[in-house]
Amino acid sequence: MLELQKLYSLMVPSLWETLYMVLFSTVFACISGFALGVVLIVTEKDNIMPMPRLNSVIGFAVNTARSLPFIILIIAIFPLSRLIVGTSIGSTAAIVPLSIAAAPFVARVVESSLKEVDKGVVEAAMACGATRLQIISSVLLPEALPSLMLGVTITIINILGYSAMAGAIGGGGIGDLAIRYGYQRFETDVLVATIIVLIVMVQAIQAGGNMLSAKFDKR
Amino acid sequence: MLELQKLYSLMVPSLWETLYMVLFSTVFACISGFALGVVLIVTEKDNIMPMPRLNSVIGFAVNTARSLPFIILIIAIFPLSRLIVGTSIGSTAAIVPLSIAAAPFVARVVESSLKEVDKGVVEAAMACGATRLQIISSVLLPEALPSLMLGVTITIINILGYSAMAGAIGGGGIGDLAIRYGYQRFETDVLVATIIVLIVMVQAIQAGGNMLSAKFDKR
Amino acid sequence: MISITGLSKVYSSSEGDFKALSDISLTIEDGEIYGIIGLSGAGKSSLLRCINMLERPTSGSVKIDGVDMTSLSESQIREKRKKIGMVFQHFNLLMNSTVFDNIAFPMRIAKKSKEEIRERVESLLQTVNLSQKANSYPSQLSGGEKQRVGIARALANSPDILLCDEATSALDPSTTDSILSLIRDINNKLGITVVIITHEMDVIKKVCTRVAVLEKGIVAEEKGIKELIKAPQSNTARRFLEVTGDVRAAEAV
Amino acid sequence: MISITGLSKVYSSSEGDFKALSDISLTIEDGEIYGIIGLSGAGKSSLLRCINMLERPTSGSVKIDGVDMTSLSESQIREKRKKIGMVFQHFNLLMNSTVFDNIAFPMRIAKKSKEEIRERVESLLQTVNLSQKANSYPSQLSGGEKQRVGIARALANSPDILLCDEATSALDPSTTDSILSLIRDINNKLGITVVIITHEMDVIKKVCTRVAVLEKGIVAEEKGIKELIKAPQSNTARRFLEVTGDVRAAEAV
Amino acid sequence: GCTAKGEDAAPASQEKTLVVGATPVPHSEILEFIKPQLEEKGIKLEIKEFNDYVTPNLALSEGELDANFFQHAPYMDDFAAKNNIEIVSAGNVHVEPMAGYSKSIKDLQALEDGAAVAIPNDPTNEGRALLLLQSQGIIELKDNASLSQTPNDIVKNEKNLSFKELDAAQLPRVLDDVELAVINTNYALKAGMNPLNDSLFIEGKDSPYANIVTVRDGDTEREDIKTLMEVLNSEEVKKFIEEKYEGAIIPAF
Ligand SMILES: Nc1ncnc2c1ncn2[C@@H]1O[C@H](COP(=O)(O)OP(=O)(O)OP(=O)(O)O)[C@@H](O)[C@H]1O
Ligand SMILES: Nc1ncnc2c1ncn2[C@@H]1O[C@H](COP(=O)(O)OP(=O)(O)OP(=O)(O)O)[C@@H](O)[C@H]1O
Ligand SMILES: [Mg+2]
Ligand SMILES: [Mg+2]
Repeated sequence: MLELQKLYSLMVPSLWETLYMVLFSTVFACISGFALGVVLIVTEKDNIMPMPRLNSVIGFAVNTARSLPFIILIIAIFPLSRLIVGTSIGSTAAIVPLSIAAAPFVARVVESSLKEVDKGVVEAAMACGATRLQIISSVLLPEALPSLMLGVTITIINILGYSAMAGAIGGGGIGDLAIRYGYQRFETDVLVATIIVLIVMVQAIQAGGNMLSAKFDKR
Repeated sequence: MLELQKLYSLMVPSLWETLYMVLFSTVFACISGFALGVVLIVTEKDNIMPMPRLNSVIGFAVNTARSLPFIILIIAIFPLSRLIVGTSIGSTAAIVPLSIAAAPFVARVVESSLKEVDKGVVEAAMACGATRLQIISSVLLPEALPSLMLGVTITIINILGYSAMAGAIGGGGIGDLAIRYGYQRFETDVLVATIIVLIVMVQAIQAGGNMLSAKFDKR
Repeated sequence: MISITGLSKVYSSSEGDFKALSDISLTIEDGEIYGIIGLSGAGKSSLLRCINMLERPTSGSVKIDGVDMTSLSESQIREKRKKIGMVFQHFNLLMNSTVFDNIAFPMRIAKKSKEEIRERVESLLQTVNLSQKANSYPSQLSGGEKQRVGIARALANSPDILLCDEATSALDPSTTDSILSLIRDINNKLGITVVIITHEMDVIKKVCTRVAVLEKGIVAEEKGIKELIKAPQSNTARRFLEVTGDVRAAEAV
Repeated sequence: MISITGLSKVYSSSEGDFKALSDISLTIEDGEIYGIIGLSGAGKSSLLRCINMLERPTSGSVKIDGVDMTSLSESQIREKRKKIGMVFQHFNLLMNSTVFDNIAFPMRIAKKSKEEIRERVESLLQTVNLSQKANSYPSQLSGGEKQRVGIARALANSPDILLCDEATSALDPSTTDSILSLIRDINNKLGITVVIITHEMDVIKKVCTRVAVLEKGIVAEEKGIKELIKAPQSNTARRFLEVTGDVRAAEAV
Repeated sequence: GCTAKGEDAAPASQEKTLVVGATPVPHSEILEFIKPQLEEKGIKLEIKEFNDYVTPNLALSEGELDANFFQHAPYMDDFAAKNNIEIVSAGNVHVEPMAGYSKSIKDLQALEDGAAVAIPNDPTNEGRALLLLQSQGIIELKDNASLSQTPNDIVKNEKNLSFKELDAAQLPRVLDDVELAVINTNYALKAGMNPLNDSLFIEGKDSPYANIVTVRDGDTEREDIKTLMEVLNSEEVKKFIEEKYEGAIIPAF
């Protein structure tokens, strides 16, 4: 009884922390990642807005952000976190490095999805006089939607995985609980409980992603 | 002068460790991830080999492997590492958890790439009497090749990122060097040097991936 | 012999069912060149795709040489398909393979020897007049060139049955003519059975022995080409002939 | 008026350059229905695509109403394109959008009002006989149905110029006929200029005022349709007419 | 790999290899320092750096390591009990006294109500930090000795301090974000702080947390281990520690 109560009191706040971190990081990572990914695609040579210089610069920035080990990224952006959320520790502060780590990943996923869009359809839009923005918003994104959904799913699960490392700056969360109690303190009940919760979460995210992707896939 | 020498003596072995871990992990992760991803696709309902039960089981296994925080995965597969490589510490041992962590990721990336292959082409192969294996090897994989290349690129960079955590079992490598010297020992020169090396590596991997992908893209 | 009995095909989607074919019965004799005509959306492609089981009939049976295709196992169907060539309305070429490799594809599937493949593909390339483009990729081809690759691919394995879904619609009359001659030739020499969907009455008149007219998923009429031209019964057939000037509008009403 | 002067188009690839069009000069008057014929691979699609700059000419100029398209900025080209409808040989429909949304696409791009879009799309759906399929997705359509969606889309913005790349090749003669009547109608009523690529001499004979015959990237001849039928000069034209029976083989040699 | 590398050194070679796992600072630095001395005594020291407090113990008990050097005795005892493995201390090396630091206050009494206090989040340090805080009289814990306690085990927290459990190496970096941080000496030193001058409070020299060399039960009498301990407990090492760590890390032999 007591054990269960303790488990409960550990799990519930951690669960909220995880949901909080993952949700916001996903939103921010997707917003910036989509923007970067779209720019990476359209500024390619032979694409609708060839700007090879800008393309290289953004590609470089994206690569650089992906180069840093997460823990190093965390300390590298301490000043940024303080600027944005006023502190460099806690769940809210963890959202900053999580978003920054995931955004370039999203960018690459978006880039690879958009590349799959049939060039003929883009041409049809160009032949109608569509602007580049219209091509992006009315052709590239909707046509790549099923693939983008899967990409976002992969991203969310990645962020969930990374969020376990948010413990380093006191972000908490289920993954951190698993590491600190289950792994480091050998509390097997906590370990098992957290892992079950994580599996359920990943399973739900993947199932949701697959479902949405299939729903929007009309090919 | 002495500083440079020290830097050099730290960097060179780490670089080799990283190359060693990333190379082998990528190979193993890709082999198993491709297999899993292909099975995930072809056993889907409405696909060339509908087996919804197997699909769920593999989907579940893949999700489970992705649920575990990396450090917990490392411990969970200690016995496996020992069985396979005879030890549970060091760079070689790190290849086991790295491969296992990356394989399900590869599986999802492969799944999403193969989904983009035009169904008409698959039909054309079916109409020739192609077996499922032939469809996979002669249609799905070659047609998705450019997209798979980009996926593998994303994977390699991910593995490189994860390899920084190999320090937990004494795996070493550049990322671990960054953490141990840059982060834990506060040695800024090592930190900067490792990060430059990491950026160069990521940049090279991405450039190579983009090039190969473009080269095989004949659409 | 291909005999289709009581075949229907229903497409189900979230918006409801759509009955594309209902209760089709047809017999296509060995060595025939059989035409299928009908308005757009009548169900021609669906019917053709039911013959090699690319589309599973909702009910009814398709017998090829007496064997009911609907009752075969996957691997038995595969064996049958190796002897059925198919030209697709939308070409369905491998975009990342060259013209050569696209044509070689069915032979590679059937594990033919390298040497045999090279020879056969080269001769087919000549036949469809694409030797120059052997190393091009589909994206570098014109529409008609793609279609010719599709035709060559369908012929690669020297099939017993050739299913053509508007195989000449993207071709100019002169190329069409040479493709039709080719089909008639192999039909004469090797006795292969050909089923052709087409919108061009010229094609029907030139090569077909018999014609089925589809109307909204049913067979409106089926007869020898000469009888059809002489006395079209269905509205569709009359309209087809009228448009091409074989029947005068006055007669058709 | 569309005037093409000294236009050539070279496709470069790793295997070398391919000259698809060389030194083409043509003038298409306002309100004309202009046909382009030629063998498969002659360069018809390339030429058509050069008119609205989907393909940048390697050299030469394309003037529309006196404005040289090759000298315009991206945004100026966009404005011009809003008044140029195009039917693609391969349809190029949005696979994840319904028939309705595909047809509405150019109007949404041109920021027409919701109400206007709905009305226009519904009337176009009726015109191409696809009202039943408004909510279907392209993958649920037959070949001809897809092509009709492409035609409706090209007409959506009431263009001044209509470019048709084998717009009727996937259609049965009767549907073709109704589409051609439609084109002739809007041509009569609104004076729009139409450029049609086709393999079907019937189509040429029915609607075209003038015809250009392409042969391996050059204009072999260009004249009024009646003169062409009466006295074809080029080999290609003769073969086209011969195949359809307008010229007897004997004459053609 | 059941036998440790140190044991199966062939008689042919005089040199023995001793594999010792260690965390980076100061443990691995100290080991690095004694490498040449061990070499003289015929022992080749191989240092495996770990970033973790669990794997080195597991690796030791599995025979992958001959010894490890990263923990203090209370943690080892707790670990051994929980994991049912038999590892023992081969002797003390040094003490790393923990201390409390602040940028905003000069005196612990000035700690505000609800202030944020950062402590390490790993089990070797977290309980220890809390016990240190208890000894300063600002909190009370459930247990006066248990190292495995966390902020959840605080029974009295009059100032309503909010505890931030962070990675030990983060602590010096977040002093701007918290009122008080309890930091391991090694990290404080590396971050340029002097535990003796800059801290608000520091563990006494009688701390039970001397860092030990850990070996498998029964290996304490092994010749090479004995040599290792001899060298580690030598005057040179004492001098090295005192000089390098400026009194913040104290030799415990
Ligand atoms: N992207 C490209 N790269 C290389 N060659 C090309 C490319 N696009 C077209 N071609 C070649 O240019 C020639 C003309 O092509 P085009 O599509 O204009 O022919 P077409 O007259 O429309 O033929 P069809 O009637 O078969 O559609 C063809 O030989 C084709 O192979
Ligand atoms: N997957 C599908 N889901 C729903 N309806 C479909 C599907 N495939 C085809 N149909 C419908 O079935 C009908 C018959 O299609 P089919 O492709 O057989 O026509 P067709 O005779 O080949 O026409 P066309 O000459 O235009 O190619 C059409 O009305 C089409 O909309
Ligand atoms: Mg069809
Ligand atoms: Mg063309």
